[in-house]
Amino acid sequence: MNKAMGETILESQPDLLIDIDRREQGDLDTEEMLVNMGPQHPSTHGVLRIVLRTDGEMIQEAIPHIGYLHRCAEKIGENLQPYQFIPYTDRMDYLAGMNNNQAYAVAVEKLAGMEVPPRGQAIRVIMAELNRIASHLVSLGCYGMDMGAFTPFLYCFREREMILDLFEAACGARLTYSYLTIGGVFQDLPEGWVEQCREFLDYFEPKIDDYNNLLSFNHIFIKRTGRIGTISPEDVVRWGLTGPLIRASGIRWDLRKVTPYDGYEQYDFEIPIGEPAGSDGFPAAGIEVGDSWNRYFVRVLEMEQSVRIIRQALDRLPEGDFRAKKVTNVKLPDDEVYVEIENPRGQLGFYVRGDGSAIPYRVKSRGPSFCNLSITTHVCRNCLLADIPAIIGSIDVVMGEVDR
Amino acid sequence: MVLRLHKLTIPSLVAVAGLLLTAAPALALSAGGEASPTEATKVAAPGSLFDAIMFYVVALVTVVSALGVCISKNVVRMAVWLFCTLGCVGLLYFLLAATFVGAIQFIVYVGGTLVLLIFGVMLTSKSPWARYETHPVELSAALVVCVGLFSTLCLVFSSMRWPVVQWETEGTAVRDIGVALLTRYLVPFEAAAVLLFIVMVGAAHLARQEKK
Amino acid sequence: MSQFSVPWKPRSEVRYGFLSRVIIAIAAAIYAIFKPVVSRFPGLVAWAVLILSCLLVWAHAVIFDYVDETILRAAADQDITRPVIQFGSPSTWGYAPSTIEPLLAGAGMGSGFASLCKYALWPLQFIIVRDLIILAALFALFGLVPAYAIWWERKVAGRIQSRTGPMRVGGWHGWAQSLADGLKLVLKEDLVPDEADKPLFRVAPYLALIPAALAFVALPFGVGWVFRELDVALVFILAMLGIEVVGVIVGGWASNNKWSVYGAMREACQMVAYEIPMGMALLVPIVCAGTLSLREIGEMQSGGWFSWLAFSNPFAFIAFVSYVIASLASVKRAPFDLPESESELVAGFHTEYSGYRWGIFFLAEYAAMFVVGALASVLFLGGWNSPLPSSWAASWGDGWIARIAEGILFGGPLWFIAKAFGFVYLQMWLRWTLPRIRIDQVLYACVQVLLPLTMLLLIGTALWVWALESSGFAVFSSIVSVILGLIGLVFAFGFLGIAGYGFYNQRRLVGRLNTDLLSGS
Amino acid sequence: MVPEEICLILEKQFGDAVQSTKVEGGHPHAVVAADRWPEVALFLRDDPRLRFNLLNCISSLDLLADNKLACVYDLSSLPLDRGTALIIETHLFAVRVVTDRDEPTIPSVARVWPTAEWHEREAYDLMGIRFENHPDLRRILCPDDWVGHPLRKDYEFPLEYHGIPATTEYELTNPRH
Repeated sequence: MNKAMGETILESQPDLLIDIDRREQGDLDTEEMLVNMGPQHPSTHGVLRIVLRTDGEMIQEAIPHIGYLHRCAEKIGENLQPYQFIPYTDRMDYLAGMNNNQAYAVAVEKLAGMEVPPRGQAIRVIMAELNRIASHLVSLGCYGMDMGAFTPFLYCFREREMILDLFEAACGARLTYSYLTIGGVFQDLPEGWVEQCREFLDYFEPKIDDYNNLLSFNHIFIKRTGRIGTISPEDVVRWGLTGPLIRASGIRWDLRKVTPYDGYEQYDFEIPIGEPAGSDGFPAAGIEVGDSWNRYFVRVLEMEQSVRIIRQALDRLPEGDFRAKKVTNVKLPDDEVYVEIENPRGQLGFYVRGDGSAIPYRVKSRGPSFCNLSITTHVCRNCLLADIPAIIGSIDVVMGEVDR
Repeated sequence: MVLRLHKLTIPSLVAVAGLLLTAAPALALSAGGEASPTEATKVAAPGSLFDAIMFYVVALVTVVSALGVCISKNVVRMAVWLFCTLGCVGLLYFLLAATFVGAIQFIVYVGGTLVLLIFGVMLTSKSPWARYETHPVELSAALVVCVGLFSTLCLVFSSMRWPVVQWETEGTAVRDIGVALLTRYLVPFEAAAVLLFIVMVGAAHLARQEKK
Repeated sequence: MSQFSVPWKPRSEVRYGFLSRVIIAIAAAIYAIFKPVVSRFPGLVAWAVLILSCLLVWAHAVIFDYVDETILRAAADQDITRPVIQFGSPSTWGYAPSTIEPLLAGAGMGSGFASLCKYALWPLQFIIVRDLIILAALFALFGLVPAYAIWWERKVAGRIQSRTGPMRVGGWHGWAQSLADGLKLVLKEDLVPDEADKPLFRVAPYLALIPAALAFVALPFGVGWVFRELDVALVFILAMLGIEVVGVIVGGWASNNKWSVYGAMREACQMVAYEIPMGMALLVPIVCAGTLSLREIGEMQSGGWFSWLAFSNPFAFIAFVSYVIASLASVKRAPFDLPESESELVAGFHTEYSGYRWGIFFLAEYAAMFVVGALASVLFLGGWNSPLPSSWAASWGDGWIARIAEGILFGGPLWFIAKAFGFVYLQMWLRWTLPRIRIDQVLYACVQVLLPLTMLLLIGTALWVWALESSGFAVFSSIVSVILGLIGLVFAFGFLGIAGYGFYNQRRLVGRLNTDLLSGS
Repeated sequence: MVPEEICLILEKQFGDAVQSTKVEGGHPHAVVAADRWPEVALFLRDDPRLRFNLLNCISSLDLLADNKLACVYDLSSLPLDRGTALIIETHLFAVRVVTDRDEPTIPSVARVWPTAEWHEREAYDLMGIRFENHPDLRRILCPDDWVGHPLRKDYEFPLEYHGIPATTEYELTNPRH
């Protein structure tokens, strides 16, 4: 009939052979099966290929292969002025466009020593937090879908549609906004936007309880994600995981509090962290600090905090101009700077080095998903095939940011 | 659909089919001992013509699929041919109005044994692609044994007298079986139960061993 | 061998053959005729179709009785010998039309009309012809039930997810959606992977479809409404559900795709594992009823709501719940749909299937859902009996209006289909709310939870039935069944209440429906 | 910990290994000799006063002017002993390791900070800096049979990859490097 499938896969992709042999010297035991959770797979959130060495349902090793979405944005960064490079930062983490723009803008402003007017900073905070809610809604919906519950996905996207309407009203785009530029915001908010935003916040707040009742505290969901892929705080720091993954492991660390930027120090909000079973607002049993369920639930709690921030920002929205006077061909000094901001997925850092002209000499972006993904080999050892989507979904990877 | 068969399969198939076709009517006709052609039709009269046709069709399919099991190369195809054979045996029971036995045949053999056989095949992941090449010597040996067995069967059948039993279709067969099982045949029933229990405990023990 | 060499062989461009064009033409014609009618008065058409089909089935039963009466029995009385079948012209088989005509005239039919009917009624005297007619009706039903269930599932899923589901095809609420899907699947290119085991790949869907179709043979839609009244109907249906596994396993195995192998393996252990608790849970009502034939079980439960087997004793009530759970698993639905779980296994065992073959797997799944639902309704919830005791019907006298009312109000095929689709609705409801369970949790639930539970229930019911001999206990058991019946009522009305509450303040609960967002709303 | 103190501690500890330090400007950092770098890295991570346990980012740099390649390691300290209290203060620092262009090798710190494994593979893939005793040094973003390292200033664009033509209007884009 046909050759054993293991051989056909190995022959067709020689690079696969190299990976396995180099990673551990033992020859490939033919008993196990090599499965390609390939670039096209419903639960890998984008073009991520994971080679699984499986024995039946048990996974011996999961090796992620990235690079399918690599566009070398950093090379382009060396040819464009900062205000021209902003649209490229949108395409990196395409679910949190505003936060990406903010990261690059803050880095260049610190390098060039530009001042952002208070109204610009307030609008930036509002937009960044709205985009955090939208990005978390996508991750919650897709995570529910990975676990087999289709309905939460549609509820989350119904709310996300309203946020996208707000963005469209403000900057005309629904996914790649390029709204936050160097020195502030691209254009001022249309009138009536603030009331519409408040109306959305009032509508959205009770909806979070719906998600909790429908999915978070669902017994089957807890059974599928509780105590799966637990990461200890030491591992979190050693592997450079940031954002919800750090907080889920019980460390109350958030860049908006540690190194505030864009006026975050003016607003008061808490930083939710993963807690063991039985603490208030958490299920009584079945979960532990740092597992997939806590990573999911930290995002739900963060959405509530973002709503608080936006309300405070809307109440105290200052008047005045929204952008610095001079944006185009701003001279960048012969110096370098590395700034990180709190992106929904973790700490998004930009290393910008100027050489006196208006075009940066080197732009390097540190995507949080890039580091978060690097722990899959360590975490996915000896787990079940059905746990792979649970772990990858809870790490919430966006491939645009990993491959840049 | 290219069926890659061994070069000797087709001639052997033709031989067996020929034997079968000649033997079957002879068997049916000789069933009534000195039955003359006209009475043969009476023999077939109790059931309608349709039942007779159905019987021959199902019997033929059973034999063909049984041959398929021996001849096919790939294990999973063997399993499907076996499914067909056991299914037809179940159909035969239904034709004989033994509905309970037919249903049990479907549950136990097709639903149980066959699925476990396929399951066993799947777990040993290398074997489904192994090809069972029957060596010509083995094939000829098998043919000799087969013909010898078949001829003895023919002899035995032809000398037997086949009493024609009047079909009684009504009657709650199930109730009688239930009662019989727990009265006249209680001892074998309990023995079988204990045996099956031991088998289950053994299986659980083996499974646990592997997991260690 | 570089990354970009594409191994597929160029295929010739697909041109639709004559047969496909004919199918399209017929479908378009039917659509053109029905669309205006249905989209204008949908409710009327739906109920008309339902009642009409029941009347049709009832009418054919009447004609068969009439033929038995006037021709066969009359001929037996006047001892017209039944001519022997010669292989001459067909008209010499059975009672020739000429002999039928005087019998018809004798039974009070006008002579002119009798001369016409003799040709029409002549074939009905043969059992084979009657069986074929009923089989045709049965397979029409077998085709209709999944088609309706598919459309209904998309509407139910839409409602649960606060969207409207299909609205466009065929006008009113997209009633022709599943017909359109069927047509699409028939005409779509169904490719067979090169490395696949081609004959097995093609056979597998039919191995899954046939058992689901055969199970319809033994389902008792009404007192006389069953194709073959097997005295082992329940065991037969269980056998058919057991066979469906083979089709899925062979399909998964033959498509030479690792994901479908995973799907097939999961399928094998899940369905084989869940057959045992399902069988055990079904044994409980059988112990109460004492027979395997579904007709007798149905007749036992004709005493109204409290006589239903689910409420006969507490063990049966729990067995009812555990049966529903086990049936979910054995039909690969809702939280147990591991074999075709989209998130891990791409599409489980039917990853490589496309077009018509995929449609057949889909058909088999929905038919099996209906069969499992029907079994639950017959064994636990009184099958074709209505909640009102049928003894009340006797008080209505026996005019033909009373018989029709008794047929519809107090028990008949409509009740059976309603209850079966009630269970199908429950399966859909669970599918769109609950996430999926992992394979080891599925087997844990089966072997360590459901199996011991159903065994205990079996022992409990046996003791309960054994204790029923003493009259004191019989009185106590009737009280218990009344209490359980009330609990059942609470559940039923609780569900209706919540549904009503949700419907009335839909605006507040669900928020802006997407119909508001449509332009011009 | 103010960057000046960190530089003082490093100079006191390693003397000549720390070639130069730069505190003013946007990015206080120290330049460390390539061969002593793993040692310094271990010290930075384990010293109770510094405790830089989070390696934020490794940015590879192409200093074409003085024919050098460099890697800038951004470190930050994340105190793990705070329990669930909110962490407010931390200290950041950067280290630059320079190597010459024609034969660029830097000892790998993947053993010190496991997150460095993927960053170093990216630096190797895009800039061509080889990292000694790296557990699994191969390309991470570009295909495995890609020629050249894209982020180098003197990188000429390939005109074809496996039969797929690159952009022909290359002159119009006049990349400035």
